[in-house]
Amino acid sequence: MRNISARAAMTRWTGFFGFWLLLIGLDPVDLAAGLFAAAAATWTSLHLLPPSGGRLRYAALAQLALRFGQESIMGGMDVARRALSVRLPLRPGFVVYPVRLHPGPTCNAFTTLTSMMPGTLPAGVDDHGALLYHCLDVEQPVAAQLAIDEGLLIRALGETHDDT
Amino acid sequence: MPHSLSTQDVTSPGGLLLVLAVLIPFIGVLAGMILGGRGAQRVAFAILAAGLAIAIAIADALVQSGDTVVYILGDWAPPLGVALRADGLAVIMLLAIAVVIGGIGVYARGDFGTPPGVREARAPLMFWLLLLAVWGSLNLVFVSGDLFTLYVALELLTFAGVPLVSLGGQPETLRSALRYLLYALFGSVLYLLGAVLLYGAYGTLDILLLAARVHPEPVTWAAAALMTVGLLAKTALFPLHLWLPPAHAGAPAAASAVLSGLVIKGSWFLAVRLWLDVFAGVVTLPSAQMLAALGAAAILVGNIVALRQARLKLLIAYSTVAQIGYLFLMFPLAAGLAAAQIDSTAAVNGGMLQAISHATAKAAMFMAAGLIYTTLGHDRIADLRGAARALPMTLLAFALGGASLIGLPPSGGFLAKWLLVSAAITTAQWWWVLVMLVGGLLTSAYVFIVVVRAMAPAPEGWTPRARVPHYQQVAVLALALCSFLLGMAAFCPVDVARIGRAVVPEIGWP
Amino acid sequence: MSLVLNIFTIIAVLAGTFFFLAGTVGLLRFPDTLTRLHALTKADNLGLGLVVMGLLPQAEWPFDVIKLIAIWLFTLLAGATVGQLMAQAARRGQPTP
Amino acid sequence: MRWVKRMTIPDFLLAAAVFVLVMVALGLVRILRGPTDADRMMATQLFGTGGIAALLLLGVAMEVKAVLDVALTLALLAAFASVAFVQGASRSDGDDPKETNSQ
Amino acid sequence: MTLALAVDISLTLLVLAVAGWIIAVRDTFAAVIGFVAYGLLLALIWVRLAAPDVALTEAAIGGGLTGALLIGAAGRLRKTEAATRAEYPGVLIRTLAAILAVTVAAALAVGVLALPDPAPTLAPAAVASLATTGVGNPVTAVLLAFRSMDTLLEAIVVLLALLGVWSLAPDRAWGGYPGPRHHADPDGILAYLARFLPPIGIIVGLYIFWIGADLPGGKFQGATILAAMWLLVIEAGLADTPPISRTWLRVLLVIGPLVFIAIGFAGSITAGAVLAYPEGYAKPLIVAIEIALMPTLVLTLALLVAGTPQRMPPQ
Amino acid sequence: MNASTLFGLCAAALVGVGLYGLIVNPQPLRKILAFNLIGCGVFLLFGAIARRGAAVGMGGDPVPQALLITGIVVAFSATALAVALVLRLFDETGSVTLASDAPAKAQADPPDA
Repeated sequence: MRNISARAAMTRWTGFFGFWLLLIGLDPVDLAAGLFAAAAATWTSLHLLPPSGGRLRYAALAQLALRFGQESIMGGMDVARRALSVRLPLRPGFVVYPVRLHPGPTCNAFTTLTSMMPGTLPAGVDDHGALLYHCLDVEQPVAAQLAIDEGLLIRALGETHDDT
Repeated sequence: MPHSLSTQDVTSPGGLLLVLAVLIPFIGVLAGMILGGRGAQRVAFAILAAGLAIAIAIADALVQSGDTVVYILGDWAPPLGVALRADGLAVIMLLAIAVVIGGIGVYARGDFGTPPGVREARAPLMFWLLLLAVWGSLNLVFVSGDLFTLYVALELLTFAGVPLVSLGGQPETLRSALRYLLYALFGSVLYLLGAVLLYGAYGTLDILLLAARVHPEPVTWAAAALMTVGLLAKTALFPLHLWLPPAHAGAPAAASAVLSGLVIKGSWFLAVRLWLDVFAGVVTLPSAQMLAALGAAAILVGNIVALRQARLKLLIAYSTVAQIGYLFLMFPLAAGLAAAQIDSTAAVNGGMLQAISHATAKAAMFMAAGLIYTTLGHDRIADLRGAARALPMTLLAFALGGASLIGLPPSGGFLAKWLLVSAAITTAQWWWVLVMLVGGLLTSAYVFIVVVRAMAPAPEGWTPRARVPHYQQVAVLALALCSFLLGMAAFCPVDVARIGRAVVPEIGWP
Repeated sequence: MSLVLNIFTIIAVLAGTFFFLAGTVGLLRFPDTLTRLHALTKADNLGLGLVVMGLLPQAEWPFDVIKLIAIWLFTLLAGATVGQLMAQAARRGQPTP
Repeated sequence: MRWVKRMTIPDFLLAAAVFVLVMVALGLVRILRGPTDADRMMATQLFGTGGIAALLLLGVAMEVKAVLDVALTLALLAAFASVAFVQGASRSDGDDPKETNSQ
Repeated sequence: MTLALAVDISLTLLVLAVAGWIIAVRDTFAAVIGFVAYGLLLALIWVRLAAPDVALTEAAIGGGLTGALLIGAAGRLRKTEAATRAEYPGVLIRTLAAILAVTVAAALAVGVLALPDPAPTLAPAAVASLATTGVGNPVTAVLLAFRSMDTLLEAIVVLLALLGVWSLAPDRAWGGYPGPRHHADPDGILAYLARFLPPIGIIVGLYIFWIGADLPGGKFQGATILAAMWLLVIEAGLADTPPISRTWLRVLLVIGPLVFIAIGFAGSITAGAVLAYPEGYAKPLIVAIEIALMPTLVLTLALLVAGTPQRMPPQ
Repeated sequence: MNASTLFGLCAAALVGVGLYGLIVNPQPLRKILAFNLIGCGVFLLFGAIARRGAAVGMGGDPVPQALLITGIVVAFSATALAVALVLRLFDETGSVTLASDAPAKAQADPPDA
């Protein structure tokens, strides 16, 4: 476990420091401040979001990012099409999606990603722990799309989950 | 050309004292926050002593040099930098406030000691911190030479004053505090608006530079009007006085003394500073008359309402409303004297004396009322029997303070009113004399009623609810005596108020 | 070269403004809170993304470009999470399955 | 292509900023009318995206580089106000009366 | 530059409309939301007025902290709406108020139009003296060199306001935790945001703070972002406010002004005047003051939003 | 009409609007909002004045800009204190009305610790 936190700390620190450099540049005086800033951010981050031990799979992550980009463009176009259409083609309603992920950051990441998808908006959890999605058009194959996204995310984050 | 207030604008010997006068109380606040509880109280007492010494040292530096004491902060001269300046008027206020705060501090030792067994209690800690904060802010108001620094000072004063109102924690005091805060914020935002306009028109916020640059034109008039109205709301001049009586009467006695005696003097002093120094060549005689007319209305309304009060603390609070009125009578009188090419210092001195004698007398009276409340368990005026027997010194203090409010010789109030009356007669503004006479009569009526009621013998078998410490009574009496003997200032060899000011300030009226 | 970049800027920004238009029309036309939330979180986010993309050629490489992209990502993250929070709040006022 | 040359890029960006602002204004009208608080809260969301877009367009057009930092700040803090709303809403609904004073 | 004018005019109209909405709308919550929009619009206007430092402050404080503070309060005061609406004044008072408001606005408008041309300005003076301070951002030079007294006093103002907020505590809760204890689903989306965003916010906040010496930015803006991130974590229930009796808290709250005052007085020995900096050391000292002010400001701003102490630690 | 004049006039109007709201609205939170409107109006006026003072290659006069930052922070503190007062008043009394019923009641029992 210690190994995991040390590795996570190192990764995150590098990430934050990199972000700092991208913001401010390479002036040596600024570097010193950046070391501190990245340390503070890492410390906070480790406290708020303890490392899970999952190992990122970059290929899947890239695939996910690609899909995410596509989907958000599709999402925007979808809304634009419906809003500008004369007939206002809306069949709004809720869809229940029985999520495989455990409640927690990964599941949240999933809902956050999917809130960019065309026509779906996560609106909480029902009494049985399944996710509720508000849809602009309940006749779209929403659940199937969501299942694809979930599978991708699980692969990308190397997350453990119930396959049953 | 408008007059110059001072011949110099470089740091003068002793200038560092001004910085100390402002920052030492705030250092006390910061240290008190860390130490907490009894530590805060000890810090407060150390600072009370140090602050008084600093005020005396500043007065000494002023009299020795015979000129304004100046400190250029950070070596950046105005207009880019900020200067602190203490002329005669400021030094008088610095000294007076140091004395009154000292008296209140001694009194408050009895009311705001941290109770045994606790490390820290809310009201005591807050009182000592806020007392120091009020002091630092007032000193800043007196010595700051920059309109924006003065804005910050006004806000400091507000943030220190509002919690004092609700120190007791009852719902009604919360409401009074909220109302006070809203008035005060309204006041400061108008003040800031005026300052902004002045910067836009003249490119500086420094009082001295502004005084040399302003000339009568619409922007200046608008700025003067906005700033004056804002300051009036903060000073609670009629008809913007509605927030004052419940706020001052609801607070604990020592807090009432701070609020009524001191806090309102800050915004008043700033109004005086603006009218005499910045807008001297801009404001017109009719506008000064209007200020005084509001003052006259305050005197009449405040006194009459005070007469009708059933509770002692409310009576004293309404009497503050009336006494604030006197503070504004000086404007047309000083103006009239100046217009007649006569030294207007007399009228200005009258106003300053009125401020100081009211500060001492009102602080003493509020604290006396506090002692009476502690002893009797109530402050119903109709039911004050036995108070004189139980608290002879305190009642004497109340009577002396009252005498100063009425204007009986040799009190400070007497000298103040005498200076104002003679100025009114010299300038043929007899109507203000009439107002002052009627005001004096009304004041004597309610002071008399309270004293007579309190002199009545207590019913058989009556015992005081609680004993009050001797030193509290002494502190109250000492402040009241200050006020009562302030009239002796007439024999002062140096006219301190005039130092650093031109001999005949040109309050030029068209 | 600069002409090509400028044309890219113009096209991308125009596309972005189109999505802002669509989002606003959606806000005005959609019948209830949740549907309007769709319009807000999706069309406007895409609009901002396109505007950012259009501004990239005008910005200084690398720092300003990175900042622009970071701004878009933050807004996306904030929009996506806040959108869900508001959807949950709005759902309390509506019948759910 | 002549109009591209006549109308400089800053001008075009300013025009786009005006357009986005007008869109934001129209949306604001709809949103502030309610009927629910959640509707109104969307105003912060609208500004989070539309306002930032207008800001960026303005900043690049005027060549004020600090605008990027302003936008960064806005992007971070727009979410913050919404969180206050969610917490406030759940409290005033009385979801958890113990919550305000759990001694 | 007619297009620029179009931007300005639409901003003006929009901000006026939102202001009118804030005053006129019946529902207080709606007015508060309007105020958040108003703050964001003002940030745009500050950019148009070439005041990016102010725009940053407005975006952080006007839209963010003030907005959150007011939204929270409006939510809690919902129940009092009807009662206070009954106190709405009659036509006479409304007319008088309208007359007063129009008069003041008209007087100000005349004042604005009558401002002298060319405008008096301290900009050349500030630029001429900028080199002595070593900092590159003239606004920072004004705040921490030319008029550092104001900044010192301002830090004390904020602290006094916090003391005022604390002084409202019920006696039994003195020394306790400010504000309510927030609860949220630890696996919910709010908690997710509060786990994810604050580290990034820390980087951005410190960045805004750090560049303040030479570019638009500075301690107030940076501190506001950090304070907001802390409040986010608190509101998501992942952390609690510290009890106000904690010594470390008190020390951090006063450390900024105390260091400021100490460096200020040291200046009277080393540089000949209080709040002056010895030659060549101006920039390091200014940065030192800013660093010391950071924790003070972050804590003060956040605790001002958190509110009055109202809970004691469980026995 | 340049930007500084336009926004200066806008500031004047904002002060007017805020002033009206401050007087007319009985709800304390609305008064706080109105105070903030006036405050922003004043700040905007100062900002317009700073813009007028643009010189030597600077966008504006830095002195007012610095003071504005101070002013915004001070206004925020004032708002926080006022909101805390309103909320405490609400906790204690269940109402936030500013009108005190009767002057006699207004003082309640003067507390002398």
